[in-house]
Amino acid sequence: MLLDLAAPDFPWIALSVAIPLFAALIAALSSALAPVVAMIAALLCLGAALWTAVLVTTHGAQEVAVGAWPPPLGIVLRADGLAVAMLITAGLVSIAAFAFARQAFSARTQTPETRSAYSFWPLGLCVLAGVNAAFVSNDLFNLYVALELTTIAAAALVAMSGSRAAFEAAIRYLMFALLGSLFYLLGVVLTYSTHGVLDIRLLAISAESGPSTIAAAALMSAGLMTKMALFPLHAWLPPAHSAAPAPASALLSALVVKPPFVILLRIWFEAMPELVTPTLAQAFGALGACGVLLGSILAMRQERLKLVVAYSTVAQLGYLVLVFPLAGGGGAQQPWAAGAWTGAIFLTLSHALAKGAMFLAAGAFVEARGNDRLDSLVGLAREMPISCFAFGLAAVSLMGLPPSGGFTGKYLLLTSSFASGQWWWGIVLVVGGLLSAVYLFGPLSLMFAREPALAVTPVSRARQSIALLLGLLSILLGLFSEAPYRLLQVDRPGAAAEGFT
Amino acid sequence: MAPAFSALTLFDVVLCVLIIGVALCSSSVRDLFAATVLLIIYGVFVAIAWVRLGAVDVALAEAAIGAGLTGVLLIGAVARLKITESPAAAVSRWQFAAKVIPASLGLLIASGLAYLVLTVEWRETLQAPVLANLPDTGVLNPVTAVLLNYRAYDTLLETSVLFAALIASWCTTHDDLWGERAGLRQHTRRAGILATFGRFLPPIGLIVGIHIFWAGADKWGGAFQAGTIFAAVWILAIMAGVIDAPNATGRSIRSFAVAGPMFFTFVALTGVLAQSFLIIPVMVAKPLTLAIEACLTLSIAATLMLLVLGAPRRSA
Amino acid sequence: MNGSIPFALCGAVLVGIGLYGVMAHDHLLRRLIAFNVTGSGVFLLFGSLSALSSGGATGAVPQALIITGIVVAVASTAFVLALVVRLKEEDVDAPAPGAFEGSSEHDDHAP
Amino acid sequence: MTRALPLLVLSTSLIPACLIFFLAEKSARMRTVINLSGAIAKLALVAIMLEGVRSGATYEFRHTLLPGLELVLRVDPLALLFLTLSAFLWFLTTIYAIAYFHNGKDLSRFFGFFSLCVAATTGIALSGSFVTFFIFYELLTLATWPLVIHNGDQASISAGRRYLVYTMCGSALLLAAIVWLESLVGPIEFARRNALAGLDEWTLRLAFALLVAGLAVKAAMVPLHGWLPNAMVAPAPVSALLHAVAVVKAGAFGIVRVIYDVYGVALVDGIGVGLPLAVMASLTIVYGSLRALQQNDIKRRLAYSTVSQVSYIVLGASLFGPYATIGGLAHLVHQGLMKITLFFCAGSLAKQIGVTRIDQLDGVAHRMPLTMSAFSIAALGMIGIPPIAGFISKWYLGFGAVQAGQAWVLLVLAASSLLNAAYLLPLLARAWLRSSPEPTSEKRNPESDRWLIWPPLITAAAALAAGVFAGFVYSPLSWATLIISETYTP
Repeated sequence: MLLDLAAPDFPWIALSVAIPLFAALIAALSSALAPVVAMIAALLCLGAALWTAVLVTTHGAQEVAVGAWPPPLGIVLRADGLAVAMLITAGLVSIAAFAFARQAFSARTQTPETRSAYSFWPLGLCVLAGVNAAFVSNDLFNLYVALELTTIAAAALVAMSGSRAAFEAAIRYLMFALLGSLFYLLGVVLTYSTHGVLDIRLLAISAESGPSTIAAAALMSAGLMTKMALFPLHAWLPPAHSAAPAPASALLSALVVKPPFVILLRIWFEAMPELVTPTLAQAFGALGACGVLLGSILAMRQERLKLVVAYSTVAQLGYLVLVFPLAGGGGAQQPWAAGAWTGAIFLTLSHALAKGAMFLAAGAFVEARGNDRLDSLVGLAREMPISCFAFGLAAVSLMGLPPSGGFTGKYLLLTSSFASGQWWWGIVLVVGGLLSAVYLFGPLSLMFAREPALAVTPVSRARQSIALLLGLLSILLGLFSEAPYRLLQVDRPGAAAEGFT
Repeated sequence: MAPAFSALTLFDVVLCVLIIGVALCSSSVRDLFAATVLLIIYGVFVAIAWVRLGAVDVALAEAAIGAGLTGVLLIGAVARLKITESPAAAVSRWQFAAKVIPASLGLLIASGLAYLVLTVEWRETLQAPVLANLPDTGVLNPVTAVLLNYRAYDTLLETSVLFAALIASWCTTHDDLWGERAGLRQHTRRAGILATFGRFLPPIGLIVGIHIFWAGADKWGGAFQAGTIFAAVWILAIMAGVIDAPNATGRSIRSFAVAGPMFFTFVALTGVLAQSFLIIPVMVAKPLTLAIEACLTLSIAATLMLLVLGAPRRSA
Repeated sequence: MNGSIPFALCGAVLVGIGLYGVMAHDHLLRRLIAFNVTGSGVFLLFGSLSALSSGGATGAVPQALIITGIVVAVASTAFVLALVVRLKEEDVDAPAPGAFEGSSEHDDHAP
Repeated sequence: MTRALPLLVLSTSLIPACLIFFLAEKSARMRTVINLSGAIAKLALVAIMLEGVRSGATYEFRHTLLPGLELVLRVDPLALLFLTLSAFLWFLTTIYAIAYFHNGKDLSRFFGFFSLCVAATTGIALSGSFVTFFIFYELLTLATWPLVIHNGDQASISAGRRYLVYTMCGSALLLAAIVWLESLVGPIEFARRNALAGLDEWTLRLAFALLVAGLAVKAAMVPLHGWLPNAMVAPAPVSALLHAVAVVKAGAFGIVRVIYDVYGVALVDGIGVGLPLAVMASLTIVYGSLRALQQNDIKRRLAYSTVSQVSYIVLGASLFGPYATIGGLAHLVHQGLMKITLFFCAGSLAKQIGVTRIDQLDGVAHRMPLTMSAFSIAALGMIGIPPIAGFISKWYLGFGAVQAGQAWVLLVLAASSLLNAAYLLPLLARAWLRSSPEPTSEKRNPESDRWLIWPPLITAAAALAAGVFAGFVYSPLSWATLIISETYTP
């Protein structure tokens, strides 16, 4: 047989990069075909990712040596549970974003072709290709290129609306991101020069912690923290994510900030777990906690919905790095291993789905009211119940209320924090949840208010339902969390269960 | 080790001092145009440093892209911004802190790196396998082998970065100018110097470019260096009025920009036939590599040219 | 003393100079220039460390990675410049006092 | 079947909820059909399970959330007590609400969340593990909030905000306590008693305090009751839901679960936290009644009355004597029947003749005799007049207190009954004995809508029956005895 699609070693994960890339190129050639091509590519990506999930859970982690050159000479793409889970999420969010974008960015409805209708699709597909590449790659330098691809396409999406604020936000985003890239690249350079390898797995074998390894890890982490907008390097995120058009915001907030976190996990948990000292882990946690508190407080003070949602991303990303102090914090009492690590990834996944839903719902509100000021939300619960429901479901997941993926993640992290006696991180988790309730129930209350009546431009039910489906998925992730849990355990790094010792 | 301190080492040290000096000047001079010119000079010096480090491919790339292309881009931007001096900032306590923190951070990182350079035992272990597998790659230049075979996936993503940057910079077009020709309309007198250059230089440039492209397989050079030279030729021809500036909505220019990565991706996808990805079979390694390089060169040339011209602008 | 040590040290110094510029300068173009200086400093460090350990010449893999890095850097530079020019045009169309210079000034000191 | 039944009974309200959300606003008939068929199906399933459980069957549904952490729906006698109450009252409240909101607005949304509330209550009743309980407890918060702010005016929204502030903070404490305990002993299931044995005493005490504080918010125990009187701005069916069917009951039920199934009576006694809880409950009983006296708004007075009455349940559970507990559990049902009657009637008064304040009540009984009859039965029951249900609860509570050696509780009960009489009897007196200030000749009979009349009449009759036929095997009292006999004679 020429193509054995069911073979456990069929390079599906390579396709999840190549397909959106190819689609981006086609979309750049023909803007008439672009929306269809983008949708097909995203569906194929999701299909490939789901099928890989099946393969990976039955046969274990999958590796593709690109060009049949094994590392250290070549680059290896690796599908472990974490990578596949992220690929599935990326597929889902991009399908939703592309479906929502069809109306606003369709060349068919706009002749002659317009700037945004042309450029949205190739850029969106480049983002998808870039994040997928970052999820599956196991090569530090290749990850750099993948991050750059994502960053440039993402910054262009920020600038897409063509307003002055959008250009400023995009420039600011790029300045931070490029600085982050430089730090990351410097770290990669030191790593290669010290160990002679770039492959994360090989690095794990050869890494002994000399001063250059420590410096490399620190520099790479600084770069990645900038790109994932971790406190205190978060200032670029809210203007950027709120300036973009809704489907682009969904891609940015749901996907673009995730690869840096995944790489951070891979570097510390897979490549250099022995470098993490308790002080370092607590320091990571402290940054995360500051991000949670500051992001939430700033989110409360915003008067525009998209800014609220964007600041909430800053807060939510803070939770993720709590994995560093909490990893391995479980006892014999817990029937699961690697609670904190799995919990952080659950939060990552559910944040992606929920934030995607929230930005798409916000996009629908903007279309209906013409702006995203909070006081324009009044009365929308009656006029646009579907979008409001989507926003509500996403809010439930972000607040970490049950049943939702956010709750599963928070429960696991919380258990680890109590089990390891680090109750202060537990307080951060609980208080963070309460703060998010404050800034998310505010907009929801306004939607239920009846006075004053405002003008509304109708938004089709089908398009509103897209956000609803994403929101529903973030809930279902918590209700049916066993399968995702099992997937994430495939080839989980040792440090995830044992902690850093 | 006194004997090692030869004339060449002295040259190296002087070169390094020059590089640092130019970098400092470029970073501190108030006049933006001067800063840009200094950056170009800096790039040339760095290219010489690369030659001294035995990295001719990088030297070419640094000269063509790092110095030449970046310089042209910056000069174009300075001209468009119509400001040559960054205004004198009001000195306040904040401003002071805003200088001290970066300065101490820069100093910390530089000295840390220097410390590491001098104390750590560095390792380069991949050169042997690169050379050992060279016969299977169909090319003789190990750098090209890495770029288009061992780590061709990097290059695939890198061409995608260029592509994304092109679409991204098109995205900065004014909505009402979409469909206009790229950049500002050039007004060149037919008998002017530029026009003359524009007629003479392109053929020479083409020949140089083709040579670098061809040499890339065996000695040094390659798609990126050659593509940059072609882009320069192209731009010159446009500035001289020999050919028209392209139009972002034009089908042919889009095809030019997309062809290389598309062919590359296509080749990569055929790898799935062998249950892998981006396989360059040994039998056809040389012709396939050359074909990929040719397509990439074309697209890189088109993309860089478009990036330099920038989005369509209003002629003020 | 190995022949490539001066270049490695030079790379380290360039990284420092560049990082200072990226963080300290107000004007976006100057930041971009500093950004390019940092980049080439990183590359120079990379190449000379490779040369340092393999005795004279930079290895093929670092060379290829550096070329990739140079191309990525120029792509980013081109995009940022396009944005900066466009932002300036916005100012020409609708001047907002001081908006251009201070556009990314306030919170950028953090890194 | 034993696996499917708990899930089925949950879906009888969950599925209608999901369907109703997607119904068009104008398809009122369809909405009614779905609502009522769900409610009737639920009653039928409950009847099957009542019979089954009495003859010793247990129904259990398990769904794995994480390895070792399961969503457990388990039908035991205590679960069924609460479930039966909520199923019965949901049916009546639905009928009442359909009539009450005739030609109202946003009804698909309203009934969707309404059914979701009941689904959450069902889940709380059936939950067999602590995490399951928490999941549904939070779902209840979320589903009730849109009902509280249903009117969409400023008062509703600020009441909703207050409700959220209280309940969210309560849930945060609850979650922290649950996770704390589970981090020490692994996931906790109610059926596996003695899970906590061997933990440090102070850990247990602190965790108990956190748990009770978290649950007491919904149970509206002083000083965490502040949200309840404000929430009376919501429409009458919502008040019925809050006060009788779902919310405050969920809190009280949770406290009972914690004492009996998480800690176990012996452990609670051992660490000495029962008495403080009983004192807190007693304070709430007296304080709630005193505040009720001061209110002029009918619904507000009834709200404070709830604050007071729900703590009977907690009081019963915290006294540890079998009789006191029986009294408390029976009161879970009795209070529900009586309080929902009062709110139904108050809603009808407000809707049909615009009476919301006590000083407007003069002669009302002559205009709406059926409504006021139901109201009077429930009010007398609240005071504890035999043979109405309230008397039975108080009797058992008092007897149990003496049996447990806590005779001071009798004083609390006596004071409370006096106060109950003081704040309820004047209402009855005004309604029946005074004459209406304006001529009573109305164009339209205010009791013309029978769907507003029947539900309170039925619940009042049920409250009466629960007292008169307390010896019958399916009476709340007998059922509470069954539950307790299982606990005390394992």
